[in-house]
Amino acid sequence: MFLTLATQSLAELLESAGISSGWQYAGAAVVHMALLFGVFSLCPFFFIWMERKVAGRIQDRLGPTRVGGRFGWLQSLADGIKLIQKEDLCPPAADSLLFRAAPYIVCMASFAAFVVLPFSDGWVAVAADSGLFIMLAVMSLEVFGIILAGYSSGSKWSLFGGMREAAQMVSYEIPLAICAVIPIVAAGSLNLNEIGNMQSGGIQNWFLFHDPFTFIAFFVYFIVATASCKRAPFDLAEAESELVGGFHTEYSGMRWSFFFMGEYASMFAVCGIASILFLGGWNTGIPAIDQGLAAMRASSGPSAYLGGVLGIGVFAVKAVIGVFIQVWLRWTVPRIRIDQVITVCLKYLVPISCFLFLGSITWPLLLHAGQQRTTWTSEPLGERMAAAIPGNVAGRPANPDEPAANPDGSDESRHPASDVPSEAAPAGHAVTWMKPVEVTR
Amino acid sequence: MFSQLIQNLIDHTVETSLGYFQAELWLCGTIVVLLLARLFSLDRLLPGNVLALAGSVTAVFAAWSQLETVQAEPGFSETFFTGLMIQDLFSVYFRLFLALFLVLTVALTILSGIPDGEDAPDFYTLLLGATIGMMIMAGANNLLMLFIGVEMASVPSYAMVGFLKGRRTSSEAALKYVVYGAGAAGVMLYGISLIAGVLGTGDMSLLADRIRIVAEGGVAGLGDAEVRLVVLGVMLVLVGLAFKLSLVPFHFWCPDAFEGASAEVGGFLSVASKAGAFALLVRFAVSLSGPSSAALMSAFGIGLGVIAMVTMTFGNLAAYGQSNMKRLLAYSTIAHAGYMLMAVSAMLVMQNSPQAGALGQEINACIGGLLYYLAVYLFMNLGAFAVVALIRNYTFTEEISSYAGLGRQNPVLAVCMLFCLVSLVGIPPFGGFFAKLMIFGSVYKAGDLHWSMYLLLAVGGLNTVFSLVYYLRVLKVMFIEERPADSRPIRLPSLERAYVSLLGAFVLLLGCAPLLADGLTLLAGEAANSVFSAAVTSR
Amino acid sequence: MNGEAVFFTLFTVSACLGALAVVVSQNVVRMAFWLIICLGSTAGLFFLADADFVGAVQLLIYVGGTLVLLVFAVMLTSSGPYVKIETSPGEVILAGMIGLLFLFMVIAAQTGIDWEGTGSRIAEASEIDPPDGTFDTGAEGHTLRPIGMSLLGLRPDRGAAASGTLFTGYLLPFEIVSVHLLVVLVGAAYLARAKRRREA
Amino acid sequence: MQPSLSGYLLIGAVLFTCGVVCMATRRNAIGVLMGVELVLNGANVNLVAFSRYTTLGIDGQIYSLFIIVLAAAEAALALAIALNFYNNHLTIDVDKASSLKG
Repeated sequence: MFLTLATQSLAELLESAGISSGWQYAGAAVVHMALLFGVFSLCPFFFIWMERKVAGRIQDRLGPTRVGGRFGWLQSLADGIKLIQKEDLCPPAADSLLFRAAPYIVCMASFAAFVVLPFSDGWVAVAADSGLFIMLAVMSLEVFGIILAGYSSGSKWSLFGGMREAAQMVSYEIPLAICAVIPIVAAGSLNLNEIGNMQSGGIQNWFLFHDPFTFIAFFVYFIVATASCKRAPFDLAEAESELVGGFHTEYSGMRWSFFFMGEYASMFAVCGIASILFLGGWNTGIPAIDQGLAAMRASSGPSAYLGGVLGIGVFAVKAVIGVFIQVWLRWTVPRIRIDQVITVCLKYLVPISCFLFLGSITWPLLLHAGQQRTTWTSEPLGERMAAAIPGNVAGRPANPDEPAANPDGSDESRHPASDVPSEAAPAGHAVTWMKPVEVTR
Repeated sequence: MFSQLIQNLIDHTVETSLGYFQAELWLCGTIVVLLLARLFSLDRLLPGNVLALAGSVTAVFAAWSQLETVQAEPGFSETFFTGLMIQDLFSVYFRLFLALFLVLTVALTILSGIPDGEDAPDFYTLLLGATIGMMIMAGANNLLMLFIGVEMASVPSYAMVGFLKGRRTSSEAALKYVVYGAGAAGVMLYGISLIAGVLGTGDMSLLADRIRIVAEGGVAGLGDAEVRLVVLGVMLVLVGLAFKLSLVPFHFWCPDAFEGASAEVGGFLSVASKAGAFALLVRFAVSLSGPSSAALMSAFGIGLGVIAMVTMTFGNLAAYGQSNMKRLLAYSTIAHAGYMLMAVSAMLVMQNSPQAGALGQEINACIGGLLYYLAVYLFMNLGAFAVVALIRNYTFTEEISSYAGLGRQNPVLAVCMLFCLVSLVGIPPFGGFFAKLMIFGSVYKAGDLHWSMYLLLAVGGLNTVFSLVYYLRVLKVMFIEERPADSRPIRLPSLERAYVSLLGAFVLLLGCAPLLADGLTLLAGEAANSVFSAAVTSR
Repeated sequence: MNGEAVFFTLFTVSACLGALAVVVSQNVVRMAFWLIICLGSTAGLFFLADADFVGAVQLLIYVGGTLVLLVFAVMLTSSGPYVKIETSPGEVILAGMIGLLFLFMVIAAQTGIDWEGTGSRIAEASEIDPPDGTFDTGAEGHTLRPIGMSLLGLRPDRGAAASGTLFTGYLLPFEIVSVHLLVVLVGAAYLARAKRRREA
Repeated sequence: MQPSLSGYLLIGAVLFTCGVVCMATRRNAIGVLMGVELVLNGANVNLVAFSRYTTLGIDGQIYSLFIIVLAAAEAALALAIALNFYNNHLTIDVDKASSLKG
């Protein structure tokens, strides 16, 4: 979670202890991988507790009240301990290798997506240039685990559940990707960190309010994201009334809970994307506070650290509100039929998102024709972006004679799990224009 | 940067490239209109076949106008779409050839009614899509476009072979075709990756030059590790092309695919995909030939000659035992691919010999002969397949035995079939004879340079004689045997009669009408010239 | 031994083992599973080679799309619960030997190549930037914008000379592939659907 | 093992060979298609490696992007055909496809 910042400091620490370069980053990466995994294994515990509490309140009950105090804080932990103790069953009809592997695939796909998700300005494990795209790509792997789980269980319920689920997730990936691309049209970058920073300076700069199309796109995105997490009212794969447990009918114990950890993690991931793409990410939306936080992050020492943590707080609140709404929907909206699920996607959501996409492309053109500007938010985004990219407009060398060779070469090892800046690429170099904004730390 | 982008788009893409790409664009537009017409339920008003016919006729006109402009400037050769494609008489010739063939195929499908009104948009979408791919194959100047062209031509063809989806044979043919085809494409792609990687470019006009640079001392030999890898890559690409050309030993899909597919699709595949693949083979071979790679390419030429010998011998021998007409024509297609490959082989041997400078005219004549052969092959092979398709509509079978007594009952069909088959054998005065003569002549000239070309010529001659046997067997059934009394009479409407007589007439006229034949020869010669001029200027 | 090497080794081993397991496996679904492992590790290799966009596309389209389709097809066409493939041992040995021979041939062809020398010779002769030149794919793996530009027909990676001559841009394949996809989609939809009855 | 061009090419060669062997030995049409995917992936590994280490530059990455898309299209059609074959024959064993012979 604090990877970039902490990896670097930890690496420095290890280096001072006399560990060779390379290993220090590997060590730091492993430690933080463990941290990330630990944090997000706890995340589902919180969400499950929230789900039960919200469900209870909506159904006019109290929900868990005993374990761990008045609000049942530790109910999920108790559940977890119970699940670990359960026998790990593999039905004789199942294909044991695939049956055992499937939950791990689901879990890994959901967690791996967090590698490129920034939690605060610069607090990201890998500041990938195509972060959003990588995130969607990695999350799309989840469907495999589900198909394999359904198929390898050797049970009809599981098979049907898996097939339904696969059809649903693959279909909903299309509008999900299109809706996620709509704010990208305005931002001009797929780098999630860059996108988050662009929305600083007031709520009017959030992409939600960028133009009418992004506004609608947010709601479409949220619906689609709910469906792609196979949450009610789209949870056909595990429709108890029809399919017993769907693809996880045959699972028990820890393996069963892996599916749920994956589900809650991907709920948080899609809501995190929504928060960065539409809701300003780690920006509060109040200019004064935002500027203060940005100044804190720009400073050094503990106050920069604190600024980052506060950014995480803002970001997490937005994402958790998203998850809360998904929970809320689950307990208030009845489940729809499988054919309706697919119809809603292919006949309504895909055309709507395509229309929004087209609209968001034509919007700046229209605005430019009418008002000589490309956004109606305070400062034209394009200019802010141009300023953020060193040498993009002004820095592009006019003379082609500028020395072309880069003496340091590209073979400088680049650590995959941490964003170690390469020593190459001196400032003002001919290629700097095409590098996106350096992640500020 | 951005303004430069826009400027490039306007200057090069819109003003030049799109003009050169007109015929393909019309076909793309037709596809979209076809699908839109069905979407908005206008297909009663605008039936798919009419739209497809209109689109392909427009493409013919577009290609024709290009032909006139390009012909006005001898040696014209220009790359477009930032060097991905090349516009010269060679590519325009193929574009016109394919567009014309598309019109004829669409007309045939309208007459024989193989896609019903409901499936027509699907069928014509696939047909047009495949044709666009073949046109790209003919004009490719980049290894990526080469691969895209091959894929665009093959993948819709797989679907077309399986178009009669309720039939067991059809789906089986499609499965075999797609499985082998996908494998061949993959192998070809691996070869492309090796070539592009070692030579550091995908631009085909740079390949020969890059081989010179990469090779130690400027002469490419197998002792060089780099050259070895390039040669491996070239061989893998040739595997893919050999598959498209149904050369032995990559021919096994061909009879099955042709038997399972409807005759119309068979005719289309046997001519069009072969034409596209030959265009690509010639371009690829020419792009690799240069002073430094002469010895290697000459060896390649001889290797292709050996493959040609095996291919035509195998095709003719296997055709002998066939009882199904489509299968027989499929083996005949294999044999003809062998004949046509002779021209490429002779071209490579001559072009890469030390006397290449003095042989310019002869090298030209090889490719000119190939182009002429393809043009004649279009009419004779399509004619044969058209007759098969039309007879099938009455007898519901494609067995040769069911053709008994056709000569008396329906002389127009039978005479057209006679023309086509005799021309396929290569008997004067039909077009096939002159086409074969031109190719054999080129191979004879190449014989001065390497003895194996004489052998190739001898094998080609023997095969021609042998092929007479099985073609005549069909004619014997048609003209000498009695028609069984209980069989269904075949009475063609006048439009269909006109169609087959047109094809038959062309087969005859391309052989014995000097005006037409000479015009085509001249055009083929010029087109052949342009493919070399492009290679020379870029060097 | 640094982090990159660790990951490279890891992905190499899993890609190769995955590929071998695909060949050896006797069960179609397990083959698909091993293929996922293999292609996923290949995507990891792409990330290591600073081609993050290609890696992401590989994950999204290949693993998340094509392979899902394959598994679907396995499910729709399997008659028993798990489709077993019977291969006779002789066949396996023969195929293995031919495969080893082939592998040896491919490897033999590419050993002994002086890649740097070749690259610099090409660069020198054709006046383009040398392999380690201005377009530094290694620089943080930022290949997204150059790829986008190249698709539109502008080549920032060709650096200094970009102002004058035209370098290969990929607008045409980008557009023509979309036509191809449309055609193939129509074809696949036709083959997969039942014959429609037109309502009178 | 340091990443290097020959390392990548070796992986490409292994994938390619496995794919070819898979295509040659499988009876199941879908198994053959998986072999094809392996072959295509071998080519992709090569191209990406060349794009990283040689003058091919970003062209290699673009090639591999197009290849991935074309492979997806091909697989979609191939599977539609396989499905169609299954509907007619109730098997997808390539060897049992034997009504066409000669």
